[in-house]
Amino acid sequence: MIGILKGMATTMKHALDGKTFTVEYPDVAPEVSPRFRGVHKFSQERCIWCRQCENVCPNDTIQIVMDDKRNGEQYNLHIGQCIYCRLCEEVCPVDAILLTQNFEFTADTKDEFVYNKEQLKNVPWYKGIDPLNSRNPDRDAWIGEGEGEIDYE
Amino acid sequence: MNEWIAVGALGVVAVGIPLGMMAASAMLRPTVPEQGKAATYESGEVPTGTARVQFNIQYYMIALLFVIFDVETVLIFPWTVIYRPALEEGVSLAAVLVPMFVFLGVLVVGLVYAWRNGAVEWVRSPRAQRQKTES
Amino acid sequence: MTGGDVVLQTTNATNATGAGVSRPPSAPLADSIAGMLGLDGVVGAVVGGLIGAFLIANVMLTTTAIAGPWAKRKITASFTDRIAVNRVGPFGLLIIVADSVRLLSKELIVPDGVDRPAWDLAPIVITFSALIGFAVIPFGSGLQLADPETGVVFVFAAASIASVGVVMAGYASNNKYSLLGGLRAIASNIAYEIPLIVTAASVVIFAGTLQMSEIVAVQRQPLVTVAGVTIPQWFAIVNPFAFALFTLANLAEIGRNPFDLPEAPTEIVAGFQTEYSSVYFVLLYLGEFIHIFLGGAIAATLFLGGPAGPVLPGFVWFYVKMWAFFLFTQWARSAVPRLRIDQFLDAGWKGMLVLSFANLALTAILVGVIV
Amino acid sequence: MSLEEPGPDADAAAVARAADEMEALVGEHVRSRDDHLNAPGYVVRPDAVQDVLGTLREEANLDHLSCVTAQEYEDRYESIYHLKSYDDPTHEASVVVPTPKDDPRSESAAPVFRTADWHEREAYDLVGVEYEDHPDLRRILLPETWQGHPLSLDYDQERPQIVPLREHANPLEDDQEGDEGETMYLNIGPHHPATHGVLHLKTTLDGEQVIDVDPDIGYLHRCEEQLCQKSTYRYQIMPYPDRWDYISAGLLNEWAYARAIEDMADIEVPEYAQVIRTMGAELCRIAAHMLAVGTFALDVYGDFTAIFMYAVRDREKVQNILEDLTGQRLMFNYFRLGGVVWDLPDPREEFFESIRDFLDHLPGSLEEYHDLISANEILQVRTVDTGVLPPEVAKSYGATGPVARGSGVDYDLRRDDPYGYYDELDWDVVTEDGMDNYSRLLVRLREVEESAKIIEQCVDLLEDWPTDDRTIQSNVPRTIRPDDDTEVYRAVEAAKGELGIYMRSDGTEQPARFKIRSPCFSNLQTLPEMSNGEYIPDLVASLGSLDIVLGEVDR
Repeated sequence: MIGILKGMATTMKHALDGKTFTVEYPDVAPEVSPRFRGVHKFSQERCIWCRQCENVCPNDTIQIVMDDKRNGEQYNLHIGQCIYCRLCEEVCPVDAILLTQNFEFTADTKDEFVYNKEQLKNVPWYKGIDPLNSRNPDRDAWIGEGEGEIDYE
Repeated sequence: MNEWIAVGALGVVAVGIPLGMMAASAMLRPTVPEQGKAATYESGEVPTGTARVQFNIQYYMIALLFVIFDVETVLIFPWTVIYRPALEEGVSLAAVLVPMFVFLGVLVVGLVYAWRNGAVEWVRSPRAQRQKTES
Repeated sequence: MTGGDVVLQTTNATNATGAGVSRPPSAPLADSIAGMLGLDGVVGAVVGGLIGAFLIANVMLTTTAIAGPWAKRKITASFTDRIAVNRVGPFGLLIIVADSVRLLSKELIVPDGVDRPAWDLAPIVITFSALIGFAVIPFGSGLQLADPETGVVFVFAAASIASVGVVMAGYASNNKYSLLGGLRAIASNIAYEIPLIVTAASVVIFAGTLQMSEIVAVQRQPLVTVAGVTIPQWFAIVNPFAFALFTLANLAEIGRNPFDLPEAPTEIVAGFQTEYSSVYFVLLYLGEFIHIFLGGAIAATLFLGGPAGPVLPGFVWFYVKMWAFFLFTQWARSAVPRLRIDQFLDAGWKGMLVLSFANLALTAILVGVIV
Repeated sequence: MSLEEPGPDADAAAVARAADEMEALVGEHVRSRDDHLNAPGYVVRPDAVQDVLGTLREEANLDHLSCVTAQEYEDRYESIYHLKSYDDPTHEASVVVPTPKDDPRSESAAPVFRTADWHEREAYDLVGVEYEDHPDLRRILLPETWQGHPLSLDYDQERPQIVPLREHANPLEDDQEGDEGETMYLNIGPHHPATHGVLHLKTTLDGEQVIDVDPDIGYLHRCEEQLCQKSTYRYQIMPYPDRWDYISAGLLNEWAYARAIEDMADIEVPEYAQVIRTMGAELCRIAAHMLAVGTFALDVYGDFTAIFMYAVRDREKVQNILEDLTGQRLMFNYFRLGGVVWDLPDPREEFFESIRDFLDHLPGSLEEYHDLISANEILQVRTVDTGVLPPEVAKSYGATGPVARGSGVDYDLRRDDPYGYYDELDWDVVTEDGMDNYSRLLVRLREVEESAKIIEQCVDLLEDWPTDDRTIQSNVPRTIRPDDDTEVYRAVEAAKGELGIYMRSDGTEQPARFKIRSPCFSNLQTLPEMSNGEYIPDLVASLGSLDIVLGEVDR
C-alpha cells in the first residue's frame, strides 16, 4: 500500500509543480546542435566534380551527371532516400556539399524529394547556424554565400 | 407514483439521446463499402477461426457463488432499512442484531466451506498447467 | 440481471416498513417543474418529468463532453509533464467540438459476422444505464429528478445494467479481444458488485433509509464541533474504512485503473470496444464517462454529504465532488498498475467481500451501541 | 588493438594450448583446422555436429552457442557454430560444418543447444542449408511461399515473388481445426499495442491462460546483412548498425562493427577515442534502458502512464547530450574505423557541464522510478515469479544482456571480454537472482546506475586529458582490403545483450559474408519458455521485460 501511495504522490507532485517538457514545435523552433545533420546544401563554385560523394554514399542518394568533357552538368540528391550519415560531407575534399541544420521540408510526392543542384544551393541555413562553425574545416568560400546567389558558371 | 414517471421520463430521454446521435451521425457520415474493411480486427492478421468458441470461463465457480451472495444482499437491505428506526423505537439490540448475524453466519460458514474446497479459486487451465510443466 | 430483482424485492420491503419515513424537505425536480408550469396529475408528472429528464441528461452530457475529449487529456498531461490540447480555442477547449464532429462524421464499419441486434443495442444500453442512474441523484439546489424511497437500490441496479451492455458488445463483435473483454467485464462485475452494495448497506444502516434525499439529510447533522468549526456527519468521516472500500469497489465497477481489465489496452487492445467505430464508439465512450460520473455521484451522495458544503450553492459542491472522483480515477490511472485477472478476482472474493461484510457487521454493532 | 586484445605472447600460447586440448576432445570428428581470427575453428563432418557440440559443451565448458552463421562458397555450403563459454567468453571455438553443394544437409544442433532452433531456421531461410533432426525447419524471416534463398549465390533477385496474403496470414490455420474446440487461437500482433513493433505472436489460449505461443518474426526484415555485404568496410557499413537496434542504442551497435573490423584489419584505436567511445556507448545504454523500463511499465500499468513519459523525458536529456556529441539523436554514425569522427564539442566545459548536470539529476530520477515502479506492491504482485527463466534454460537459449543477468547468469562482455576502456574503469556487473520479470526490470534500473558511474569516470578522464594528445582517429587507409579468407567473429555488450558480428573477407573492400548475431533474436526465443501456461497479461509483461527491438530481431 505504501508503494502505491508513494507512486501516486510522485505523479501528483509532477502534476502540481506544473513543469512540462513539451516542445511547442511549430511555434518555437527547437534548439539543434551545431553538429546536427539535416538537408544538404551544395556549392557549385566549390565543387570539383570528383564524384567522391556519389561513390561513398551508402544509399545511392547522390547522382552526378557529367558531359563527355567531364564537366559537371547535374547534381541530384534524393533527399527522401538520404540516411543523413554525412559521409558525403566527410569525403568532400573542398566542402562543396554540406549538411545544414534544416530539417523542415515537405513534398507531395516522392519525386519532389529529388533535389537538383539549384534547389540544393537554395537550401536555407537553419536559424542562421552555419554548420561549418562546429565542423571547422576551411570555410572561406561559404562566407557571404548563404543565399546561394554567387555562382560563376 | 410520481417519481417513477420521472424516472421513466429519464429512461425515454436516455434512449432518445443515443438514438438521436445515431440519426445525426447517419446523416453526416460517409459510407464507402470496401472489401476487407469489414474483417474483424485481429492485430492486422487475417482472423483465424471464430470468436464463437466454447470459451473456458475460468471463474465459473465464482459465478455460481455470486448468485448465492446476490440473493443474500437482497435480503440484507430490508434489515438495514429498519435497523436504526427499530432501535430508536426501543427494540432491544439483540432482537434486531442477532437474527441477522445468524443469517450472515450461515453464509459465512458457506463461504468458508467453499473457500476451503477451492471454489473461490481461479480455475487454472489444466492444459496450460501441462504445457508449463512440460516445457 | 439480478439488479432488477433487487429493485423489486426491496421496493416491497421498504413499502412495508418505511411507513415512518418522512417526506423529503424539497420537492423533486419533476414536481417543481410541473408546479411551475401549473400542471398537475399525470400530465404534469409526464411533462415535468420529461423536461427535468432532459435537463439532467444534458447536464451530464455536457459534463462528459468536457471530461472526455478535453479534461481527460489535460489531466493526464499534467500528470505526465506535458501540455496536451492547446491549439483549438482557448485552452484547447474547442477540441470538444472538433472531436465530436470528427467522431460523428466517421464511417460506421460493421465487421463481418457481428450479431447485429446485440451489436447495435450495446452502445444504447451502456449509455442508457449510465444516464438513468442520475434519475435519483440529488444534485442539490432542487436538482433531483425523482426521489423514490428505494433510491439507493435503484441507482445500483441501474448502474450494473452497463455490464450487460459490455457483455453484449464483447460477445456480439465476433472478435476475440472483444470476447475476452466482455468476459472480463462479467468477472469484474460479479466480483465487486456484492462488496459495493454491502458497503452501501452499511451507510443505509446509519441513515435508516434508502431514500437519497434522506441519506443526504442525515449527513447534514453535525458530528463534532472542533474550535467552532462544525464537522458534519459525512459518512466518509464517520466510517472512512467503508468509504475506502466503496471507492475501490466503485473503481472496479466502472472499470478504471487499477481494475480496467475489460479494456486493458496493452493486453486485449481495446477489449469490448475494439470493433466499434463512428457514433457507436462515441456512445460507448460517452457511456463509460457518464458511468464514472455516476460512480462519483453515488460516492458523493452516500459518503460525502451530497450537495453539502459552505458558501457555494449545493449544486456546485455536488459537481465539484463528482469531478473530484473523476480526477481520482485519472490519478490512479497515472500511477497504479493493472491487476491480473485472477489476482483481481482473488482480491474481490477473498479481500473485498470479507472486508465489506466485516464492515457491515461492525457498523451494525456501532450503530446499536450509539443509539 | 592494444586495448582490445590481451596481446602478450604468453596468452597466445595458452590459447593455442587450449585449442589443442579442445581438438583432442573431439579429435575423431575433426577433419581439419580452419582457425578464425578470434578462435580456433574445427571442420567437422555434417553428421557429427551434435556429437562435437555436445562434447565441447560438456568437456570444454563451451556452453554458449553464440551464433550460427551459414554461407555459401563456390564449392560448398558452410555452417559455422560460434561457441563461447558463459564463464569466460574469451574461451571460444568455432565449429565449421561444410556441406556439399548438391546436398546441403547437415545435422541440427537444436537438440544440444535450444538456441540453434531459430538460428538454423534463419540459416535455412536465407542461405538454404538444411538441417536434419531439426524440430521445426521452416522459414523464419521470409514468408512461407518465398522461392529461393536470398543469400545463396545463385539467387535471382529479379524473380518476382508472389506472397498471397491468405497463405502467409496463417500457416497454422489447418492445425487449429482439430483442437477440441475449447481453445482459442489468437493472433497477438503485428499491430498490437504491446508487441513493441511488428512482432506476431501466434497464441493458443485456454480461457485467460496461454497454452502455446509461437513468435512469428520477419515483418521488419530489411536485409541488413545483405546491405552490409554490398558496402565498403571503410565508410559505408558504419551508418547501418544504428538501424539495427534503432532505439538510441546506436553507438553500442556501431561498436560491434568497429570492434570486428578493427580486429580484422588490425587497426589501432587511440586511447582518447576509446574513452569517448566508452562514454558515448554508456550514454546510449542509459537511453535504451530508460525506454525499456518505460515501455515495460506501459505494458504492466496499462494506459498511458506517467512512468513512460518520465522515462522519455530523461531519455530526451541523454539524447540532447548525444546530439551535441554526434550530431544526431538516434542514427549517430559517430564511430569510424580507428576512432570517432569528431572530438568533443566546443566549448568542452559546457559539454561536460551538461553531462554532469544529467548525472546529478539521475539519482533523483531513479529514486522516482523506484517509487513509481519497483516499490509498487501491485507491480510486484504482477511481476514477481512471472515469466520465470531459470539460468540453465537461459544459457541453453543463448540469452544475454539484462535477460541473462536477471536470471542470475553473471555474463557481461564489457568485463569478461574487455574492449574499449571498460577494464580501466571501476564499475560492477549487475545480476539479480529472481529469474522473473521483476528482476529483469531491476537489472535495467541498476545498470543505469552503473553506466552513470562509468560516464562519470570517463568525464573525469576526458577533462584532464592533455590537449596535445587528443587523437580521435588513428591513421587508417582510405580503402581497406583485409586478406582473403580472413574470418572473424566479435561481439560487444549492446543494450540488449551480446551483439556479435561475423565477417569473412574475400580480398575485396566489401565483406563476402556479414552476419549479425542480434541479442534480441536469441532473447525473444525464450518467450514461449517464459509464458507457456501463464496468463495473457504475463505474456505481455514477459515480452516487455525481454525488451526486444524488432529492427534488431529481423535485421
